[in-house]
Amino acid sequence: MTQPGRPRLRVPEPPARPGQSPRFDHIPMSPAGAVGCPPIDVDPADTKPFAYQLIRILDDAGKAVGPWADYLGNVDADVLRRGLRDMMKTRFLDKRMLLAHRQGKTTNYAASTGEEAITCGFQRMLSPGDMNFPTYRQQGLLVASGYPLEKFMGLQFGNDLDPVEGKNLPPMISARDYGYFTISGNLATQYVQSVGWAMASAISGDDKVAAGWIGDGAAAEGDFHSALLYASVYRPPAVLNLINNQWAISSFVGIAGGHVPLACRAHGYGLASIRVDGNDFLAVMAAAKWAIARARQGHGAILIEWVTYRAAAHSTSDDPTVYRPKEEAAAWPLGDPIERLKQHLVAIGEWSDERHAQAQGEVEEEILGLQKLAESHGTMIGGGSAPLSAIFEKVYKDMPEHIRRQRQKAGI
Amino acid sequence: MARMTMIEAIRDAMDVKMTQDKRVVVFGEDVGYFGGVFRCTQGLQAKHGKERCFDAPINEGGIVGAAIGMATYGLRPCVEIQFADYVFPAYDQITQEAARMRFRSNGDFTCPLVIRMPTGGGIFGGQCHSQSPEACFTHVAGLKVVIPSNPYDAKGLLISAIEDDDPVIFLEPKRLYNGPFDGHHERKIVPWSQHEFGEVPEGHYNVPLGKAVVRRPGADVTVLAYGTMVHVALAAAQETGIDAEVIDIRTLLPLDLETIEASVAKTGRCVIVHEATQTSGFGAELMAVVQEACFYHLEAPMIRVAGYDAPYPYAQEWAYFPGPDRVGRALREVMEG
Amino acid sequence: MNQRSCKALVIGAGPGGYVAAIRAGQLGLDTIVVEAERPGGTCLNIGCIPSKALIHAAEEFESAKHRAETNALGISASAPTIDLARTIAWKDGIVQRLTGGVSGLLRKAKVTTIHGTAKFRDGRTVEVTTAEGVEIIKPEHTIIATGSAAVELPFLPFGGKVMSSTEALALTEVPKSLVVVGGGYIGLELGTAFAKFGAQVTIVEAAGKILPQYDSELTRPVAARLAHLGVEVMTGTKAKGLSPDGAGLVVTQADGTELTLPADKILVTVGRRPRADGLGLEAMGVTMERGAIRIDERCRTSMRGLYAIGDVTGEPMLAHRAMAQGEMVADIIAGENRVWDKIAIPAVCFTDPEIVSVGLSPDEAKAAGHDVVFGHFPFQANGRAMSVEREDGFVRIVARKSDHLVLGVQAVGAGVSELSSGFALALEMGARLEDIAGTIHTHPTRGEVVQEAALKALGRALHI
Amino acid sequence: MGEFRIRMPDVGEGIAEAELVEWHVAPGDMVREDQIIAAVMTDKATVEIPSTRTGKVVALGGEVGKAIAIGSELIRLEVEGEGNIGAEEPPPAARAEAPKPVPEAPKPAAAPAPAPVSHVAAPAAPAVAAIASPIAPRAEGEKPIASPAVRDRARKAGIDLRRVAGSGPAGRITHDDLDRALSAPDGGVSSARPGLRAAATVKEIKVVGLRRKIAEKMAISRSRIPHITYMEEIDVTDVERLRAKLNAGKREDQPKLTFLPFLVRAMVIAIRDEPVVNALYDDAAGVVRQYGGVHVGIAAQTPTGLVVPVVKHAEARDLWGCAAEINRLAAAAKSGAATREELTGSTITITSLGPLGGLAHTPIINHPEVAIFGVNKMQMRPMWDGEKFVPRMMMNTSSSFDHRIVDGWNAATFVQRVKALLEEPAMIFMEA
Repeated sequence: MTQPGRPRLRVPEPPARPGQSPRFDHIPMSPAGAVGCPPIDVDPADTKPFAYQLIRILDDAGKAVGPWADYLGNVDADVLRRGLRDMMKTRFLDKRMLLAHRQGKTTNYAASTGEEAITCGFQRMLSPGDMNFPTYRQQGLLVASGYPLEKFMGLQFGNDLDPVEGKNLPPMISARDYGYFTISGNLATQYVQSVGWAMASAISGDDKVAAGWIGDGAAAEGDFHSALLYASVYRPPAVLNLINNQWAISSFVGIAGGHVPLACRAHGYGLASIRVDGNDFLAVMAAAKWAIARARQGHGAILIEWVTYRAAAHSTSDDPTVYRPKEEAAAWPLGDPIERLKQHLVAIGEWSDERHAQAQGEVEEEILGLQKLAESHGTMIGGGSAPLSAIFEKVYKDMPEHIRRQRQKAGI
Repeated sequence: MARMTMIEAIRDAMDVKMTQDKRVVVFGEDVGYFGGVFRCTQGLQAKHGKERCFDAPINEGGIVGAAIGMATYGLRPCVEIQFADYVFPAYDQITQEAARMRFRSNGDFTCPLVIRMPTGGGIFGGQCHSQSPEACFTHVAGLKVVIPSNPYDAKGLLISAIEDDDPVIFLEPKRLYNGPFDGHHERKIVPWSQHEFGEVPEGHYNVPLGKAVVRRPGADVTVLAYGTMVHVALAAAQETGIDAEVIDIRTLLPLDLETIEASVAKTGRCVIVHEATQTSGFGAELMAVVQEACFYHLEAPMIRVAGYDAPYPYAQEWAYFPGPDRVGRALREVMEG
Repeated sequence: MNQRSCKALVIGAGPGGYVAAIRAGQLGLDTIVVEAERPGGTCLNIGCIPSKALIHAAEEFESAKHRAETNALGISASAPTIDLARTIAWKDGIVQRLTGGVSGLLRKAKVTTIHGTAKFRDGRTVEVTTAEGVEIIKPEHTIIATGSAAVELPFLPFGGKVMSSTEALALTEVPKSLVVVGGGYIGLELGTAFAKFGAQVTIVEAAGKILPQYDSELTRPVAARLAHLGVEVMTGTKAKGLSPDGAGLVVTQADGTELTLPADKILVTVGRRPRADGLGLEAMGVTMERGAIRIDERCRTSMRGLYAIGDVTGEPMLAHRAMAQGEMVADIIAGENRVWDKIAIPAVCFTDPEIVSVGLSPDEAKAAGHDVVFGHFPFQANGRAMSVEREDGFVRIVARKSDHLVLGVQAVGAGVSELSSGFALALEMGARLEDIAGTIHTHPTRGEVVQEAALKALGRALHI
Repeated sequence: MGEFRIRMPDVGEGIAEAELVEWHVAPGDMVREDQIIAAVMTDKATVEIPSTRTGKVVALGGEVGKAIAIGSELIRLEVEGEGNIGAEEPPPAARAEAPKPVPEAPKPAAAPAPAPVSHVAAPAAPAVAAIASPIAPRAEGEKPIASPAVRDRARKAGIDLRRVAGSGPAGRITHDDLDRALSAPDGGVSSARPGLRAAATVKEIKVVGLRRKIAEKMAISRSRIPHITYMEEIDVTDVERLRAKLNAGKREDQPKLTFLPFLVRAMVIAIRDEPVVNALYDDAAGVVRQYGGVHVGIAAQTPTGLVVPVVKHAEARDLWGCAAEINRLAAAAKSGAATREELTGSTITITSLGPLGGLAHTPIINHPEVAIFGVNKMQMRPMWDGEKFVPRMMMNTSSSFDHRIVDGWNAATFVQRVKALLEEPAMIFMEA
């Protein structure tokens, strides 16, 4: 009992520090199939309970159970196999890019190990013309959209394959035709922009959906508030995704006000929100299908809290063992997204260990082939080969006189 | 030819573009039903519908952030920040996002956006309704910064800004909204209807961005000014009898280098006038540009007449506001050199 | 895509380009030269050298015809014939030897030659397209020496019977009738040659006189000789286009009336334009001036590290100017402190008789505000001229009245082109009339006339 | 076979070095591409480094615990095909593609070209360097006449030919003209009569202690230059009579003498006693530069306004030389043909309103000079010669001095010396 009557500053601490054993009991969980599936035009106030539960379909045996499974319906096995392959490709791409960083071939990268189901599952539910507003950790959306990865690596290696000609920090690529908005390193700015984009869709009489993406850390930014405010006031077709992977570099979610489930934040704005197991591929597809349909049919915006765990380091210049237990990732109660989907596919007789090993080999061969091609155009070890004149081009639509003079003096 | 105040000219510009181009949308605080605290958007919602002219929550970061999303979608938003003094919560979105959208995506996404804001002093607005923040934007590559000094230019420049494919910061000197002002606050206000530049053609016309204009040709000294200071400079030239060539810069970024350099090369002397505070003001950039191009033509050191380096005061308005006497003294001083 | 860097990249191996490359190589700079056609450029392949060879052949043929008639020398010979194809072959032999020589000199100076066309990707990256593919060169300095090309009249495009000087220098038989559009030096040089080969030649010039850059005192002997050769000169006449049946050339005369001139061949020589297109210069924002690349007194363009020399920088389009610029720019790149400060550039026109002009003519000198004296001495009074049956023409010297500084020397006459370098040396050395008058000139030569002209300007001529 | 060097990559965004924590391979081991070869620690993280080539370990870059600088050799492998040791591959961070600087500056050996005479009256020469050459250069636009060889040599030596007098015909500059210019720092003075040598010395006096105190005190009292004006009358009867006689007997090629040449010569001699007045005061740098050369500015009224043509090195010109130069400059100034060099570079100024001279006036010093000699009108006045009033031709003079530098005593001595010389014109020739 603290001394009554004396205010003390409360500084939240994570459940476990290095050397302690991992604990996750502070995270509200639900058994698979336990959470109901409301109609897509449900009144936002009625979605309040979902913020304290967790939508899950795959049970511990890998079987699909519960009302959300029924809502999803049976999914063609090829779609699931495609999802599994996309997740494996994303994970191996991350591994290769981290290795390339250690070799000096690239200078910056952020892996999304453990979170692949959210992006690879969500992308399956989007339609052509929809637009993702990603952060630097949603490369799974790009892999799942079929984007030519040698161009992605071109930006990493700073060579002439790079579609943005060396102008942005890797991995912040831009791919409008693949529904992948140009990434900004300034946190949360894209979140309110996604709502504006959705408003434009509504104003133009289209039914295109905007999918905003943000991490639990950046959800503390002012732009997060602006996004939810505009989403609730103007009810545009926007799905606001909040990936709660427990860590923002070295700050656990409690520092961002995560002692209350993040999905609750929608309640203050009268926005609908649901909370979903991010490592359950089927739950991801179901929740995405539900939210995108709600938005596309004009029932207003939705906030989805995807609960998962950042298994990798924040980026190439971070070592998590300094601030959290080494084995915390392995102890994550909701398991690994690839393993759980593999287990489910095997359970329904659509997959096997041999086919999995075969697929892993094919994925690695494909990524290594693309990396060799990309590296043949040069890497950052030589200082990169992006054209120097790109510095002066596309600052404005037409190059003004003062920039032309600066270029003449530079001689490039 | 119709006669308009600057407010009516600005409203007319938005009305013409909203009628011509369905992609043009207008939103901001109190701009919808009410028509704007300075009445700049009066009647637009009634004419063009709630989906293209609507009020926004008091959240400038959201106004500009949402507008950027719309611009990348393909619309051409023209949003209002109620006072230039309130633009800073949106400074992150303007400088880190709008200004860089085309460059960082290498042309994949562009941001054809206009952000209008009433600017400048002379109305006893104190420190929160009188600031001139142009230098905060002219330092950002990728933005265009425009400031009209009369209704004719206001309409032509705003139409060009809405049609421009790059983000444009459109500063409107609120002191000039209803009539020209040359700093003589003791005199009766002359409405735009009795001024040559109050004549504003109906319908669509452009005043090009990136072009300055010589308001008053002269041989002895070049005065670089913009916004309200153009009228103050004209008054100072007239009262001192000095044959000053007064240039209204209109577009601060990108700057019309040819017109400025040609004038100073001719006169050999230069006075720069702006309301904003002097240190690191846009006048410093103008001085650098003139020095680089016209050093061997200069007969005397250049002089800046600008706001004192202090937050904009309230009661001491007329001691602070750069008036014709201060500009006149500068003209005499530069002639002596 | 292989890529290499170098200290100096030269684009174009014409007189300016190959001289710059050789000099850079001699200075130990890692140099690459890119040439789309053959080394030697316009001058060696389709310009100065081949045209002079043809002019010489025509001279010999005309002289032989003269020998077949009764002549003052009492020589008799049968009427000559000419097999133009063999003349052209002989000419091509000379061209081959010279272009081979240039390649040898480049190799000797350890310059890498690439056969291909160059285009700027940016100020420091040049894409060279060769037969084997595309190569990237990253030069520290680049010299653009792409020369000039014949101007084509839109209503008279090259092709078929309409030809430029290039095709004219490859004709294998003498056309019966030849119409030359353009009374400039190229048109008159070739027109005179073909007249001597026996073609019926007509010169069509829009302006009021032929050879506009020389004053009429200098061009009068040429006009006389043309008349003597049966060449018809139509000034104030504009070419309109081929006649409907394509047989002749329709022209509008000074008084507005139209006329169709029969023409087996039509030679269009209305001028040459700088060849600056296709390099990607506009995209880089390099400052141009009336189609030519603008340069300063060190041949630097508006972009740092980028130089331009020769015809591509505009008038005067002369091979020896390009060579002097090339040599200077190579020194500058090697770090020398050099600047273009030549007093005069000699210009020669190989008509019959030849014309030479160095420095200012009397009118130009007066226009430039000088008080001048000048001396004019005709070849009629020169023993040597008489002894070689060519007494037409004169030498004229222009000097400043105050201190007799020589401002310009012009001459017209057979073989005067060989005097041009002497005139240039005089101006460059800052000679005065007294210097020339005080120098013993060999007798009997045409050159004596120069001394006499100087004496005349001093008011103390001897032989007149 | 070739040797391949793997450099320590920058794994920490701009760190300088990383500490070797663990080797995963040893010399002689075979290493496959991408196989982990070592672990290193930065201030933020421990990082495993994979190999970029397959090969046999030849040498390790350092022992465990040693700090390895970014870009230096981490490991050396023996590989098939060619390695990268020969090509001396620079560390990844160092080699930027930025273009190398173009060799702008001329070869250091060449002496810096003389600084163009700055707009302000004072020659912009730094403290001790050669003062602008005395010879009035040719008209601005005219090119100096010299052979290509001479022009090239001059440019390499940093000599502006417009400053070198040409002894050849039509003023052509010969090789030995150039040699003379190269040897004498300020260029030979060809028009000086033998015996009268140009003084090129510059004596530098630091304004410190008392002098600095006075300068600061004076500056407060008056903006920039505290003027002290000293008036005196001079009996010019004798000098006028001499002038008339000389004009009557002069040769055709000698210039017409006005009063000014006499005054200039008198001032040159007086300056020898009071050098302080023939100086320029750079108050910002706190330095007074006293000049050996006497460059006299003659303030002359022209249609376009007041101009000050400058007679350079008056001390090296005799009476006729001064007269010729004054007439030439006056004509050039009136016709507007005077060049910028001819209108700048004065170290002391004469201002004369001639017949309009008035009784007296307070002339303003031609900043940054420290003295100005004002001449008022000549007038026949009755003067007491001790016994009776006799008519004498009298002329008042009003001269101002910069009191920060020139004390009243020096000013008075200077004017009295000029007065004495003008009143005994023979003395001007005796003491020349």
